[in-house]
Amino acid sequence: MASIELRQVSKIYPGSAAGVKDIDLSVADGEFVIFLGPSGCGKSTLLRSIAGLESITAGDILINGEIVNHVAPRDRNIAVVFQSYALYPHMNVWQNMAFGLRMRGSPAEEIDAKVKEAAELLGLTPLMQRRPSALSGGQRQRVALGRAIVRDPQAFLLDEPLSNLDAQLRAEMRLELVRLHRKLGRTTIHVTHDQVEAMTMGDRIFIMKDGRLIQQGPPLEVYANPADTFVAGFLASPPMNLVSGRLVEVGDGLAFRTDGAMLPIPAAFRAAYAAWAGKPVIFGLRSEDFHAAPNGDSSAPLTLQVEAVEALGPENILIGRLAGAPTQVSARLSRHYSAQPGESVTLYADLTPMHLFTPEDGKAIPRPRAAPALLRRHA
Amino acid sequence: MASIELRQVSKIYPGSAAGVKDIDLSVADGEFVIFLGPSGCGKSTLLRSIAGLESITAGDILINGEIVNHVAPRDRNIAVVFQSYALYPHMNVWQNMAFGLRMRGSPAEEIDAKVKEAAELLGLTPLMQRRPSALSGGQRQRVALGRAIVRDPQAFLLDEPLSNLDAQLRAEMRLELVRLHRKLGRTTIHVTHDQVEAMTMGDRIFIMKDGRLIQQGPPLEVYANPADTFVAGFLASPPMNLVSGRLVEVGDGLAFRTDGAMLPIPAAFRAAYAAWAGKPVIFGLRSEDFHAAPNGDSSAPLTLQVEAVEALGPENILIGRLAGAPTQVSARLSRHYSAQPGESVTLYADLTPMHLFTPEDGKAIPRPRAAPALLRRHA
Amino acid sequence: MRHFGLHAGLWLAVALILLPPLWVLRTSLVPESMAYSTDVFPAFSLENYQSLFGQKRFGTFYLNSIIVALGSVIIALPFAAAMGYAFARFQTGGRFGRFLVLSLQMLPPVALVLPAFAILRSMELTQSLTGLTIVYAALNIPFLAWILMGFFEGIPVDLEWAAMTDGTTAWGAFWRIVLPVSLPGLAAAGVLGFILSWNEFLFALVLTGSKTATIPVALASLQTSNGIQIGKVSAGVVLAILPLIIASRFIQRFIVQGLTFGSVK
Amino acid sequence: MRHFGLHAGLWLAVALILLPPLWVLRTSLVPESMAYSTDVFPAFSLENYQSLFGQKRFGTFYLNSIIVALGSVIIALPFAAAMGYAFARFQTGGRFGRFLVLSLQMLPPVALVLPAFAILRSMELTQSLTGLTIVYAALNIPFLAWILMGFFEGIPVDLEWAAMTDGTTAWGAFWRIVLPVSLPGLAAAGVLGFILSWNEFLFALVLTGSKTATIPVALASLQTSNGIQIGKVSAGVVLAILPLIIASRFIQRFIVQGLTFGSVK
Repeated sequence: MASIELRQVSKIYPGSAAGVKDIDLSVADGEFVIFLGPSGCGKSTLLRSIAGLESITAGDILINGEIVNHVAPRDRNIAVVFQSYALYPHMNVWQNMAFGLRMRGSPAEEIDAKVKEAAELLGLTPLMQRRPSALSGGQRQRVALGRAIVRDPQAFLLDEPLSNLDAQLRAEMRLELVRLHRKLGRTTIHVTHDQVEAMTMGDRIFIMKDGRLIQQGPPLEVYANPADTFVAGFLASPPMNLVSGRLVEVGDGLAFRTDGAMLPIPAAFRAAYAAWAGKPVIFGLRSEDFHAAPNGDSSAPLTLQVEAVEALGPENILIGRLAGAPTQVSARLSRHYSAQPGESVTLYADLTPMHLFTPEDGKAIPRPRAAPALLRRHA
Repeated sequence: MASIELRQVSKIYPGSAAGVKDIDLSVADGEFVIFLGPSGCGKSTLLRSIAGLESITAGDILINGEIVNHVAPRDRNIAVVFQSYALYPHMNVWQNMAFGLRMRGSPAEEIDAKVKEAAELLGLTPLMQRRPSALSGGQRQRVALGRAIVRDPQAFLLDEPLSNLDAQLRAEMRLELVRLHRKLGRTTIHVTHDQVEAMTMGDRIFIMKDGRLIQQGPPLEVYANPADTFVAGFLASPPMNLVSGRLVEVGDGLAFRTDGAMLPIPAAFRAAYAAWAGKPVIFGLRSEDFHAAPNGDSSAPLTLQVEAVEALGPENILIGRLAGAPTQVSARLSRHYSAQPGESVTLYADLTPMHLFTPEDGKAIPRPRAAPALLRRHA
Repeated sequence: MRHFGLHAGLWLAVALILLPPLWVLRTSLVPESMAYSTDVFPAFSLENYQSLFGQKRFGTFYLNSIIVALGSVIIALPFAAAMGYAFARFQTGGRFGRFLVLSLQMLPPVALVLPAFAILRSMELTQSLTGLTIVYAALNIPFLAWILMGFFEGIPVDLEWAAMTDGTTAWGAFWRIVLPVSLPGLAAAGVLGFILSWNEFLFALVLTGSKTATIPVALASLQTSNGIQIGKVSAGVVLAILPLIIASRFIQRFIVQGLTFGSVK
Repeated sequence: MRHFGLHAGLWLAVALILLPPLWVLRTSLVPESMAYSTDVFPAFSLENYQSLFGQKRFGTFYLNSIIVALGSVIIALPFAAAMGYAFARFQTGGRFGRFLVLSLQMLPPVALVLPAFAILRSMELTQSLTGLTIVYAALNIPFLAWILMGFFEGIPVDLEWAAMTDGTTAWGAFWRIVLPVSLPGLAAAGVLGFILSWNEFLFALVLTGSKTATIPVALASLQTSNGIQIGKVSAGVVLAILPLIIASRFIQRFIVQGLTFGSVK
């Protein structure tokens, strides 16, 4: 029911490096977007500014096209779910969920009906008489969600709502939040520092760092085309391998040369990278682009001196170095492939999704975009 | 330098359900073991009991074969790294690291040499004059580690030492802790609730729940042969798929029947499972054992009604139901395979690593053991 | 053997602490003439209490003390709460403001007695319970504000933010969320203020008359003219502590009942 | 316009709070004869201060107050620290024990004065600073223990555990870790105890003689016999507050400097 737009928004805390600077972004009506970034990057500040809980230093915040800079939080009709859940400890679940409607003066029957409906939706019906202190973490999280839903707000702002849940519950709630969004169709901004949440939940990700917006786009597109080394490293675990070296001309093509390896640049990128020939660059390749066997045209063999193997169960991560190179490289391989620390193994790098970054500021060097891997379905 | 053995150890807190009951375990000299379990399972209590910080209610704790039940913590020569790091706030890094040696009355030159060595090892040399409050989370973690190393203790007890670090740092410290252990060769007990740490760091895992030891063994062996549904669910993300149904006789073989699917039991397990024919059982299969194409003899086709797709980047998780079944199932597939929510897709389940559990107590029904997948290397 | 010595020492310490109050209770319950007897309990008698409530008009003083102490707390709490909240949440006045609050606590009471007397006289409020109540309220405010400040700082600002997005004003969030959640703190502060007012002697002596005296003044009067009437003093002390013990037990249960925050852990 | 009204109101409130202490300062610095003048500052003079230190022997009383207040804190702090730590870490005596500590604070001081006088007389310590110091220390212990209890509870037990595995005894962990880390809390408690002792009037009046009087007693003596010598009283009040302000500012910096815990966040 609401589009949200930020124009040149800044929030500066006097005498502090925190805050956000010159943020421009817009969220369409009904969209589910993610604000992703490490702690202290300003994503929660931005969220609170949109909710009206913090005044902004400069710029405009628009909801449905209207500037709301000076509109009180209660008049923005936006619901916030806080990381701490912020349940009212002196009220039971019913009262917590009904509070917003009662403040708006809804009639008693309507309140009761809506609270019951939301409680049903979230499986909270048997808990209505309990105080928050008598609830488990997951139940509190649901009550916080229910309190937001009951009010039927224009938009939901979720501030790391899953970070206090254990791994299994977090995975369940990820799905449930997406399901709820699909059902309710409300604009949702979800703030997180978890790359799995970012990849799986939203229509678009906004990646922030040090108070600035670094990159935005659909998750898989950002994953496939990181704007700089920060995004490349942050959006995956293990992070994208980044190796310093030099771009050299080999015959009529280009290659990336570093200690212990010489990797041919795929023909499709040669034109784009031609200007960087002879210069130092940072080469980036994700750990899942290493394979145990050659895989198509753009596979290049590499020798990895294995230093550690992390056997996760479903897959094995090999960590090691290219011969003599200073940087560690990690390769994600199937659980059927392993090695011992100290061994040297030959792996094949699929270079189609490779990236080059400038060594000065870590920005990606433009090249033809890789399509996100998602819909290339083959049985 | 120390073996650690627990014999029938119990710790009961009066008027509380917490504590540990009848724990028997032994850790060999130089071993790196993991205590894994959800919060409140008693793993930290056990750790503190071994360190002598909590008195035990019953049983014996042996270090190097000697009962130490009444030996003071300082005489056990064990170092503990706490989740909170517990750095002395009024001392700088040097003083924090030197404290243990000074308490033991080591000569000043020796203290200085050892602190310098440990600082060098952990990259703390430039920070020696800083107070803990002026350090980042990762640096504090290193100082806590350094303080433990300097004393050259018989064993290290680590109480969730990585849980306060962000994802990237946590991954780095995982490797570093393993490297340190290899270098120092000291017996190490690492307490965690993180299944990735459990799988990748230790020689053996001890899985705890509600104050009891549920299962122990090398990580991949436990992964391949979970003792019950709790371990099956806890040790992976997404957890092992568990589906209720019934074991039926089909021709001269057995099959697992549930709403929407009939899965043949591999011939190797028929004898083991024969006694359960006709009875209700829980069928367990990990999400990575679903494939987009048939994969060997024991592949069985299944129809999955897709409800959600989590595109993580390197891989896609399909979540859905077998036709008409109440339980959700998740399948881990390559990033090149995807589907839309609402679609029905055919997947192939590799049944070789399947498990059956009893519906009453969730215990695994014994069958010939699956070898861990690790060393089946094929290029 | 070592343990026996240790335990004997501990019991001795306990006895040293507990005996004096128990002896006061004992003395209040034996006749005045046997008060100094070395017998543990020579004879039971309520004569001290009867004398206090009859001849000594302790009933009136008791009522006066309750009115003054309760009244001063009721007046002081709202001001102290507003002040403490402002300091806690909005950092009003910054560090210097906080220091100013504490420094109000530093004024020597003896320097305030006569000015207070002068002011009350000009308002014709000396020898009145109203005047004493106002003075006690004024004395209580900075101290209670200081205590409540700490309490308010412990309430996560998230709770207020949640209320504000839920449709309240900032004032509504304070009134509907912060105050109810702070009830244990308000109760604790109230009890402390009550105790301070209940026990206060100097201002009570100067600002009250023979009919408006409070318990401490009445107790003092038992100890002066005709020597110390130790039995009655003991009875008076027991009476003076009684409501405090009752109030604290009640409050203690209230505090322990624990409105733990519904947020994480 | 609305904002102007608001600000005017706020400034008025600030003036109401700040004017009285400033007027005291002003009165202390003008000659006694002009004290009641309505002029803001008719003439500057240090005669009040000179008179206090000369004729009124305020130097001695000042020293007495410092000795007594400082001494009582120095005696009380170790006991209070041990007591507070025992309550905080070992739950000694449980809830009832804590209640007992608080209840010690409830005894009306006026009921304790004469017993204290009797005890001190039997030890020949009346009219002596030693006696008053001991009494103040005893009065301070439960209060300081209560405050320190809260502070010790805020120190993570992990720190002590770390020290104990690092090679100290439990006592060593308290001495080498808990105490240094608690310095800000000890300092704050010490200042509070100092203020209470510094300002105490009732016990000082009964237990001291003309040579061993403390500042509050001396201040009171200025307000009685020959009417109120308002200039000297003002100067006395300024002198009485001065060390408290100095101590607090010093302590405040110490507290703010913040030995924040080296653990998480």
